[in-house]
Amino acid sequence: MTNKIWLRAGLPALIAATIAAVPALAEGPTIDKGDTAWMITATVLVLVMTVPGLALFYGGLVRSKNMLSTLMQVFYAVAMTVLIWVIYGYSLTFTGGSDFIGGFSKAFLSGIAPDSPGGTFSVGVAIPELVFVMFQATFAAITAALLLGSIVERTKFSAIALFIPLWLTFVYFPIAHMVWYWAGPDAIDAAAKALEAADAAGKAAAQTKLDEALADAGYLFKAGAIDFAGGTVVHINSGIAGLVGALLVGKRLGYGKELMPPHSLTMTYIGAMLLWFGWFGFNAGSNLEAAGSAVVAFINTFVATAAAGLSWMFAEWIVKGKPSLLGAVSGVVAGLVAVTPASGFAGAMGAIVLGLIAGVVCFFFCTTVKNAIGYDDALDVFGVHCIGGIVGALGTGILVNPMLGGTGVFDYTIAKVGEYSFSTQMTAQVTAVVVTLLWSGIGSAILYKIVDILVGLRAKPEEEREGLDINDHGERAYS
Amino acid sequence: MTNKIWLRAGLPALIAATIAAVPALAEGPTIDKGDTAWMITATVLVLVMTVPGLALFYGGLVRSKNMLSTLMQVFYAVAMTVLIWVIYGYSLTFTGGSDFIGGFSKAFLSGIAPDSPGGTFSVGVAIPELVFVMFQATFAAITAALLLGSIVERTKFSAIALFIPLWLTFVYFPIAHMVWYWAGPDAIDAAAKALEAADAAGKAAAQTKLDEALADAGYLFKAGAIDFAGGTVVHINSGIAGLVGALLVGKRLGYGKELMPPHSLTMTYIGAMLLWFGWFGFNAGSNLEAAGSAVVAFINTFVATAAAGLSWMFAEWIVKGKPSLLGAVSGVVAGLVAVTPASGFAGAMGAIVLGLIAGVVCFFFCTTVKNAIGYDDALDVFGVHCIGGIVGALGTGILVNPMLGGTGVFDYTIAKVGEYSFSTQMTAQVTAVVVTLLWSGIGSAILYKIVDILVGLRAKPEEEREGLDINDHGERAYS
Amino acid sequence: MTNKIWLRAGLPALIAATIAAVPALAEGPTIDKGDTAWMITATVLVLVMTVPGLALFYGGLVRSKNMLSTLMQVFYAVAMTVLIWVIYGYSLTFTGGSDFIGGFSKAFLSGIAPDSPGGTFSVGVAIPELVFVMFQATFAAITAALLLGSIVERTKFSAIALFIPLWLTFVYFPIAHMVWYWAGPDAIDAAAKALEAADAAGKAAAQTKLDEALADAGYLFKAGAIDFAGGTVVHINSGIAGLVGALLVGKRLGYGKELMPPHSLTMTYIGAMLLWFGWFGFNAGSNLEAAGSAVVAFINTFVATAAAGLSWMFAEWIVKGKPSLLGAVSGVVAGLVAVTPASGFAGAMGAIVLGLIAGVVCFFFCTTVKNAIGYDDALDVFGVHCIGGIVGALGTGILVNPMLGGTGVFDYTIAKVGEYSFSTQMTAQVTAVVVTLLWSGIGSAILYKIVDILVGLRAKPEEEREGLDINDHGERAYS
Amino acid sequence: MKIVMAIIKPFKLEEVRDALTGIGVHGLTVTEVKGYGRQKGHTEIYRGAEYAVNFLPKLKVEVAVPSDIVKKVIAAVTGAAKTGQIGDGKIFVYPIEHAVRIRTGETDADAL
Amino acid sequence: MKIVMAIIKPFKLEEVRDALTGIGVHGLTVTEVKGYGRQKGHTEIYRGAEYAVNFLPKLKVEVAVPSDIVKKVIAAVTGAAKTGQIGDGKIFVYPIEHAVRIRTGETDADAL
Amino acid sequence: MKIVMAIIKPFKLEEVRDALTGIGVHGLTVTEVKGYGRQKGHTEIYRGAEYAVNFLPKLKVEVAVPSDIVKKVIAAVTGAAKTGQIGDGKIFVYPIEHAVRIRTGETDADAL
Ligand SMILES: Nc1ncnc2c1ncn2[C@@H]1O[C@H](COP(=O)(O)OP(=O)(O)O)[C@@H](O)[C@H]1O
Ligand SMILES: Nc1ncnc2c1ncn2[C@@H]1O[C@H](COP(=O)(O)OP(=O)(O)O)[C@@H](O)[C@H]1O
Ligand SMILES: Nc1ncnc2c1ncn2[C@@H]1O[C@H](COP(=O)(O)OP(=O)(O)O)[C@@H](O)[C@H]1O
Repeated sequence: MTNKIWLRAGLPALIAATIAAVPALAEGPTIDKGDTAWMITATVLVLVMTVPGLALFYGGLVRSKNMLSTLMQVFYAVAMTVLIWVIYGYSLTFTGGSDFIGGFSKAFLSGIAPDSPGGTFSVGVAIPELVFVMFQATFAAITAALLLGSIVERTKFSAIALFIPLWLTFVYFPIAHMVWYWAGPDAIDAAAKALEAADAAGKAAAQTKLDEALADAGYLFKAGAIDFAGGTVVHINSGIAGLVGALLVGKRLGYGKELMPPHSLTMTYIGAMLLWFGWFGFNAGSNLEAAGSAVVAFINTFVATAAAGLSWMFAEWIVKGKPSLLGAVSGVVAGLVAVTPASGFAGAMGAIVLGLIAGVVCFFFCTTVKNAIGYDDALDVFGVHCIGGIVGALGTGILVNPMLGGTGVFDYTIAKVGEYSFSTQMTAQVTAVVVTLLWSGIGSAILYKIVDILVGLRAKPEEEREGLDINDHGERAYS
Repeated sequence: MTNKIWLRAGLPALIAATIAAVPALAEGPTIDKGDTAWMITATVLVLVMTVPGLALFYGGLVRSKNMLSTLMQVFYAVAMTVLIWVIYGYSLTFTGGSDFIGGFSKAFLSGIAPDSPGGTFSVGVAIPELVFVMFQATFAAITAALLLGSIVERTKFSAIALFIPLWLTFVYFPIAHMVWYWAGPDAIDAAAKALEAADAAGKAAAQTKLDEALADAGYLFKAGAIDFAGGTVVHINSGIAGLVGALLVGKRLGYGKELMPPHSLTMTYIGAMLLWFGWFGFNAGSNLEAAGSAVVAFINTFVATAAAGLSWMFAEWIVKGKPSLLGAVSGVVAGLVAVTPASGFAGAMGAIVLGLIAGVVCFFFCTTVKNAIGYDDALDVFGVHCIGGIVGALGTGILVNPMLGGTGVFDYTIAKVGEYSFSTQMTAQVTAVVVTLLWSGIGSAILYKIVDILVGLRAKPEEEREGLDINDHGERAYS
Repeated sequence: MTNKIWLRAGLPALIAATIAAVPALAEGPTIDKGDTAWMITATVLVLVMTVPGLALFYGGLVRSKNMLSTLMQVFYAVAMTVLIWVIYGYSLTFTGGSDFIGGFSKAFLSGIAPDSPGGTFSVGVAIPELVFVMFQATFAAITAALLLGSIVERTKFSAIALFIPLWLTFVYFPIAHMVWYWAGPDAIDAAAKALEAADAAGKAAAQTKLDEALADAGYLFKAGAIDFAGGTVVHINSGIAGLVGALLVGKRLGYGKELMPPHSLTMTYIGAMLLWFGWFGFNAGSNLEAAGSAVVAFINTFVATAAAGLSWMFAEWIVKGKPSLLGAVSGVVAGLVAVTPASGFAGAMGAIVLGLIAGVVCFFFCTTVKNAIGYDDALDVFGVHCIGGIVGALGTGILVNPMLGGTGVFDYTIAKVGEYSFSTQMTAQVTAVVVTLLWSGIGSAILYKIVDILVGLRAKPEEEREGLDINDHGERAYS
Repeated sequence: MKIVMAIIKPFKLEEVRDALTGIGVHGLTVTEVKGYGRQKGHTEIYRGAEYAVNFLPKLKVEVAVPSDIVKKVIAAVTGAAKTGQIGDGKIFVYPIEHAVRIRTGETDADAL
Repeated sequence: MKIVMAIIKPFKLEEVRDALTGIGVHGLTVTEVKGYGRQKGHTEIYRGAEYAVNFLPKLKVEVAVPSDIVKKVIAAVTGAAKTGQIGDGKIFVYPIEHAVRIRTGETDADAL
Repeated sequence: MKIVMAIIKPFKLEEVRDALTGIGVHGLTVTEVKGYGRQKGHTEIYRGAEYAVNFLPKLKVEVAVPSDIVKKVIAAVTGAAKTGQIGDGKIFVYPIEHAVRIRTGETDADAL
């Protein structure tokens, strides 16, 4: 196999290292309190972006009779994910094993002490592994919550309670492992240095060692796909799972006939802005240290989002005659989705272009295309997250190009940014998109069917009419 | 007296120190910008968890005619506390003096410069004392605000305006001093080292010095009670004060007869999620540095909360037939309360167990027990905070045990984790619980009576009927 | 010209340096990850204080038929500002050129790499310039959003869409450049050191160099005006622009006759508390590092705000008979505004006094004075931001006095705090206030007129009656 | 048949409902209304703006009943809704010519 | 002229409106009401507190029509609003003596 | 006695109230309603979904008055509520047989 390795971390680790002035000590990586402070902050930002952020963004769009059920489903997804994650999810995702799934060696977080260092994308720089565990937990949580948007207002809570754990186990953990698991910078750097140092005799052995280190990674990671903060793992994944759900659960009663206006765009606005707020933790936090590409991801998360919000708004203004708030905030989310995989790789101007495109494409998709096809993806999880995620995944392959202001991709085996090749990179990106669409699409379909057989997916018609809040939860949102 | 000292800081300071790679310089403790960054962030997180967090959690549960009065009371408690705190509260709480209350040497923050170092729980590690001052201010503020939940919808604003400052002065400051005041790690470490170094001649004198250093602490601190982030000081304290208030102010008109559904569970949900969000500052911030047990507290605040939210939800599902959103978010708060004292001491799996128990116990208490007794603790301050706090305080004594994945308790006099003794630790914990219940229960009762005599506690019946918003504040929440 | 230079940074840089234990390396300023972590956090705090913070504070105060239009206008101001800022705003504001406006050398952020260091207020301490770019972007954004409060409920969206970019370009960028642009500490420190070191022969040349360094700054900066976080640039600027707008757009239909109660004070409360929350990033972040006066600004932002909230509340209680929630939160904003310029300079007790005064003055202005004059500044942008900003700007000149617990003003040419002179300082402060009032007042008036000619400022009467949500955006906030 | 329409204070609804079921009336329709009359409202203050609010929240209760029990119904409502303070409300009675139960098509007396 | 006042299930509004326009009735007024009757409500639980909610959301539709088409209107509303389940609602008809169109001052038949 | 029921545009309430007090009518009850008629509504767009909203917010004002002043009341309401544009609303008058003031038990004329 190649001894090149393409890495999610956009910025050359050495630059990061010098910026941060963190010496790589002989006795292993050190932990800088600035990184720990940032990563704790980033993690709680991702939590708040989901609850209440995403919950409100979704909840505001449903009718008031289903408000609580929507909020509840999102909360449940988060809480259940957090528990499953620390029990076995983290282990399945972030330990070696096969190219497709990890093992149980870290189940119950065994062996992870408060001071265990976890690798970053810079050689010699570590953060407490427990922080990385929870940072990643919030990613699994929001992904599980996102897909619910397409099946709200008609799916039974008991069905969702069962579906979430199944979906995480058979769809999310494998995909996250495929895209994000690798041996880490220190292992590869050490092996590469050893190879250099090795004399004629040791060369072969050293080469094997390096190859082993490089082989110890997920399938798509090795394929060279780059996804800084989760375009494939989070957005394409949840987006396609949502579409499949919408098709299997079926349309809401009266869909297309009755008025189903959002019950509170105020809540949707609050939710969208909290999504933006938290997304800085999501993207800039994905660099795992307060340096280098964290700053790149940070600025890109600003500009691409602003650009997409405005492009959707202006597109709507031109096409429909009025610029709507729902359009603007939908654009915000589309932009955040699209910039997610590119955030640590693209330059600011590239990110603006990406945002402008994402806003218009998703607008076109959620209006024209969706109505043409006629499925009931209640909150446009597919149109915004899957489509936006694909725009981002492919855009990343282009914008990472240093010629376009991108950071290029760092090659740890030679300790510098590797050559950019359009064809190579795009092939890898397309592979990642397709594998994710297939795995998640098929996997989700099977799981929905299983749940349907076990507890039934759909609420009774009269319950759906009266609303899920009263029937599933025995409460009303407003009195 | 014993020269052992049990300490709130769970994690061995040396580990913390090495993680943080902060050298203890000869010329006194140093300040790491990572710690300063984290503590400023943690402090604003605790502020936002109170306003708007707690205010919305409470406000959503009242009837719309009392929404503003509820929001206003919480804001008032925060603003008044902040002023009193910097004027004399901090000094009374965090300066030496007696075992029960400090002195006025730091009134008006005199002597505290922008660069004055404040001790942490690690020898040689400091943060700007002014940051510690405000971090602790937010604790006093939320405690004062919490107790109001039991007396909303019927208590006059003028009564609350008077009660808050009295209660802080005679109940909160003493209890916080008893539990949290101590000489700090550097003083004890220095004295201990001096003792070691001392020759036969100096031994006695050195021992006295060490004993003095150890003696310079609050009553419950010396009793060996551990409370990482405020199970006794914040939750048991406000919980019992709330119950006493509910009994003295009396039931709301029509309580038990009329429907009193929450006017907006959406607001309650937002509030609960902001409480979770801010609580990371509350618990992980209580370590005072971005290292060691901050990471432990951080992960425990995730898992215990998720566990408690789900355990209340499932308990309700089984017992009442439906899982409610209010149940789930009540469980969230119960879990946060219970894990608060344990957050820096327990292992993640221990925290999950603690959360599961807290959720079920508080559910049982707020439904069965409360109805059996029949008092009108409007928002269940007692059932969630006092009961949850007791579960947490006792649970901490058990889960700190290294055998159960706990961190053990650090002994500064021997610079390592001390022996764990169940009986010793539990005795200390029970003492803390009992002393807090008595001091706060009796103290609060007296203060309510005084306020009742001076301005009267209860609103006129017709004003209560029409709502406190219009009558106390001349406004309506919604038009 | 004088070779003294008065600086925005309150705290002696050396203290900051020692606190932070950051060595000023020979090879240029270093970046501490703690600073980067803090500044990223501070920036997202300022974003969240605007959206949804300010948007909700404003939105809650309008009638529900104009809720979305208000939220939308604030979002638009933020998104548009972010794009303009990275394209040419940052360059015009923070590059040299004239005393009144910068140049285009950094347009499109050209030349700013992920690792480019940006100066702080401490010699030898830097942060990634890209972080500074976005931190400042959020300041421009909130300023543009603030002024909208005076013209909501009647101004066409198309007019606002056009006005915002014009206003930023011709009013905000110049004023920000005048007040905040300077060569930076390292340049001046180096030049000053060179002058010292210079021998007789080199003296003259060295002196010229130093003078050049000092001359490379904005007009008001050189005038010696101090404005820590934007009293003039943000608040007086938007406040006067708002008043001019209110006068030119005219009163809302039925103003003074019909009831126009806030449609949701709950939203206004949430917004106000998020403003407080985010303002810590605004003020403490303005120190650009997690040290020294960041801590000062941090505590002042707590105490002045609490004091102002209570002083407005009590003033209203005394004068009008009832303490209102709207009064309390209006006081909160007034206090935040007033402490903004003073936050890094005043002592905590000075900040309390400033807050108490600001609360009462703004209360008096928004009630008595406003009604006497009779203009329709819908959300009191002038009464709170302009008046509060003036109170703060002048108060800063007084409270910076070390005799009053202030930090004094650091003089980089002599590397220590300079002499305080009341008359000098107040002259500078008054100059800044007057220049800002004139430039923004006149500039805004011209721009409103231009917009009125091009697209028309005012909505049609029947559209205004029915509400801007339906007519400008084709949506309703609530269903 | 008649419809007895009563304007009452909101918190009196449960008592009125009980009084009616007490006399065998098991159906009614309630509407949230705002009333203006002798009862004076209150003043609301929002910063500089003071409003005298004269419209007070009331409930309108409509009950369709056979003509012969109208007196009993009026008595029941009056008894339950009365507090003796200004603002207790009014009762108006008007005739209806037809009544139909949608579900069954039953008419008049059977429909009530 | 008569006013036909119908209490219906909320989600039936569109169908009722269509049925009425179908028979040439182009004006109506709708009010959100709460109804109490045979249809049993549901129980709501908020922590320890359990409430039996007996008032269910309904819509009141009022249509002023010439006396001669009252039967047709009743038939149209009944047909559209019927689900056959308890709670479908009621129709009440009462006479009006005058009708005026505010805009034009037209009266009676012309005003409808 | 009669009840004069007027459907008006929301922002006209204050003027109508003043007009009524002007002719000595000091009590009325207001209900928020939605009206359907000739006045065309507007279109709302939420992402892909477009809705034609035909029900417009109106206020229903009910005034119980002695029969002899009905004409004056109609004139007052018409005068105050008129804008001349479509959607100004309607006035309907129907008879009431009894009126009772709950507080005092006064009946009929005295109760108004
Ligand atoms: N002439 C009227 N027509 C319709 N409703 C009326 C009339 N007079 C009073 N009401 C209703 O009755 C309510 C109570 O009347 P009010 O005069 O305030 O007290 P009271 O009934 O005790 O005299 C009012 O709020 C209004 O809703
Ligand atoms: N006597 C009545 N007077 C006024 N409204 C009534 C009366 N009886 C029923 N209603 C209205 O009709 C609705 C449906 O009546 P209900 O008895 O529940 O079902 P059904 O009409 O199928 O028998 C009730 O919710 C109530 O609003
Ligand atoms: N036949 C009717 N029955 C009941 N209400 C009606 C009727 N016709 C109109 N309305 C009410 O009057 C309002 C105004 O009527 P519309 O036809 O829109 O304007 P205009 O009264 O100027 O002709 C409608 O919104 C509706 O509430």
